Amino acid sequence: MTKMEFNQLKRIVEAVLLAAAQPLSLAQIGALFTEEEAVGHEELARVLQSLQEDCAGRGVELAEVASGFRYQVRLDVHPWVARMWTERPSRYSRALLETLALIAYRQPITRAEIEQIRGVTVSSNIIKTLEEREWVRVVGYRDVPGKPALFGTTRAFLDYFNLKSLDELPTLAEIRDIDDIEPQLRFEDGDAITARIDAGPQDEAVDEAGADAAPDAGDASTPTPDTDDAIVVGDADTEENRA
Amino acid sequence: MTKMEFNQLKRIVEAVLLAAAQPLSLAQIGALFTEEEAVGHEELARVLQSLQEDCAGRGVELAEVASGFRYQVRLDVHPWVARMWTERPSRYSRALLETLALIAYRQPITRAEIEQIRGVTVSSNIIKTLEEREWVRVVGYRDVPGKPALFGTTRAFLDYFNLKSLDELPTLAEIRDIDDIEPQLRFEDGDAITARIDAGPQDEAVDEAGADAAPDAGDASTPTPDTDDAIVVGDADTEENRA
Amino acid sequence: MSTEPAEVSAADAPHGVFAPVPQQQEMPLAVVKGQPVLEMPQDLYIPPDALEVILDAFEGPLDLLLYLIRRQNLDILDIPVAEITRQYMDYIEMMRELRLELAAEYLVMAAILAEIKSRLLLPRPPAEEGAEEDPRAELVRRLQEYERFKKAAEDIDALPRMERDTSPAQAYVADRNVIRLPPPVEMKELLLALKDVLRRAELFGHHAVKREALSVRQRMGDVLKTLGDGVFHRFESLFDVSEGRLGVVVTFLALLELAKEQLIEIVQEAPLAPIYLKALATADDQDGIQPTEAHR
Repeated sequence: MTKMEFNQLKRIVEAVLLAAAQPLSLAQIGALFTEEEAVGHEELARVLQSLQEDCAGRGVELAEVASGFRYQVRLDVHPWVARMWTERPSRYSRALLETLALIAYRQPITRAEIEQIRGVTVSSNIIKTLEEREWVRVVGYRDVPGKPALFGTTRAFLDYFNLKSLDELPTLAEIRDIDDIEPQLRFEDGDAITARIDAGPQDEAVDEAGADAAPDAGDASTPTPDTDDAIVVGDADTEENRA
Repeated sequence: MTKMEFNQLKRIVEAVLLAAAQPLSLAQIGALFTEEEAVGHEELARVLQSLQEDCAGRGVELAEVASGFRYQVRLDVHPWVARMWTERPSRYSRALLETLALIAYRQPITRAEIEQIRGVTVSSNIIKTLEEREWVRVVGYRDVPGKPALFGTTRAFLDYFNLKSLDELPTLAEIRDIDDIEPQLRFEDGDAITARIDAGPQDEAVDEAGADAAPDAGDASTPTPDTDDAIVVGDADTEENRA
Repeated sequence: MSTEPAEVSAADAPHGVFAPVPQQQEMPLAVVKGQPVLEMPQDLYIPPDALEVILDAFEGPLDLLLYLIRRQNLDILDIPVAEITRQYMDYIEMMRELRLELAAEYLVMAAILAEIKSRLLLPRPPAEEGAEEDPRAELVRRLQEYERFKKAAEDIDALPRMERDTSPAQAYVADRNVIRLPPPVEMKELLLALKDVLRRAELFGHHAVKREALSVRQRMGDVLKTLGDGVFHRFESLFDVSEGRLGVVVTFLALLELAKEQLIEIVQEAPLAPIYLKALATADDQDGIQPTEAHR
């Protein structure tokens, strides 16, 4: 190989920097070329400068940090990039939902009163979670020994559920008539809920792939004509397990 | 945030793709935007196309594989990138590649069916390696005694080999019917054959016969897949062990 | 770009003790003691270690057969069975003599070849000429089937692949911390939870049938919050006349309810004197010291 052209050098250096897991120094980049390729440090510096200029207006930049050069995501687009690592929310426990419901309908109410109605202890974590979410707050204290806190719901609670006031909460009579047959809302049926939650955007993609994986189109000599009957486990199941 | 400008969208998508550890589907990229940002899939597709065009002449390209889009080093500059790593990429034994090919083209397929076509036992190591690489997985079980597992390829397999779908696999050679040729049922005189064989491939008569043969007859006489690599003593063994 | 390692090509490979290089460009079959083996030796003498390598190089009897056929540029559809069988048997015999571990499949193939050969040798009645299937047909089919996947394996191996031919391009991201979103809750879930707990508490049957004045409860909370500072507030200050008559009534009911629940204290020192209210308990009330206020 003879002396390398500037543009070819640029292509290589860009690829090398984007494939490297960490920043590369001028010396490290230079070491990738043979003697015949004759790549000097001044030339490399010019290449790097040119690559930096190419990043103008783009979502990434070629930055020089202590240990060398690296491509990095520009700060102003980071918020979108960060959304990639948003964890899918889990599910609140039934105990939490019951506690929240009792606070909403029986406020102001103490923890002991909630426990009395529910018949079980209310964990501090539940109250803490509800307070952190700013759905409930302490509205006062009951004048009994220990001065227990009285909990009530907040404006944020009303806002989240699109209510103008607590008036708009369904009456208890209406609640009694709520149809709780819908499986995905039945709290007993934890699996159904999980399945619904899991059906995020990534699963769409998985389904697409399943369609792509059509076996052997156009090949007439498949030895397994009855595959449809023979396959016991469906595609979706395995995808699910892998996820 | 209101409707997003095309250029801003491009900056974000480029950054997102370069930040992601794996290919991203259109749906996955789309899910990063809020409703108010109003980023439609058609617009995203245009953005991706524009980003692809921007890669012209550069050292990286925006490739579309089975599970989505990813930036990757262009093949022609990869040799320099590879110099960064001391470890050589793994080579795969013929046994492994043949097994993989059978699963890819004939999926869903059982191990026994693979063995029938290859004429030899498929070692458990090969299946294990293929599964560990997440190139193949059990997609079901055939409803015959023993309920043998049916294997299929995964999206990771397509991604690894730069394929969008199984359709893009190289086409399989045709099977020719034996009836297509002049029936030569009479068993030739043994001596005559010997004479012909002894003449070797340089013999003109044989060359003519060679013209009838499959187009790849010329290089088919090497039993190794990597025709450009000699088999070093013990190489097959190590490949096998590694598999 | 001569970046690839130098390849040993058939042309410049030394060939001494082994058979002459065939015309077609054949890559070394094996390297034994540094010497490339370019062709399967034609005579019966094969160095033992070479044979081992050769045997390793074959992916089974079909592969060996294909090799024997392709080496001679023969059409797979028209195999000279007698000759191929003889060559095949030679290999098998050599392997046995060398006590190489021979996969059973090789012997099965030997039997198949012998059977085909014998069927071809048998004279067939002229009447059935053409009607009977060529005894080689099944073997030819298997050979072809194997060969197409052997080729497919080579094709797959030739596809540009990660690690060997390309690498993913990635940029550095300053902050890869995972964002955790709080779980979503639907109103219906909340109501079902309530329904459930009320059913358990058997509250439906007793006194929960009437429509609850929920706004009174909300106002109770609001009043308590106002009184949360622990000081006395004038009765009138708790009303907002802009809310109209209904608002006043709701506040009044809330005050009565709070008094009934002993959450507030209502004080009037003399008839028609100002009424003051204060919460009976507050957060900074734990030591029992009531804050004193001037306007009392």
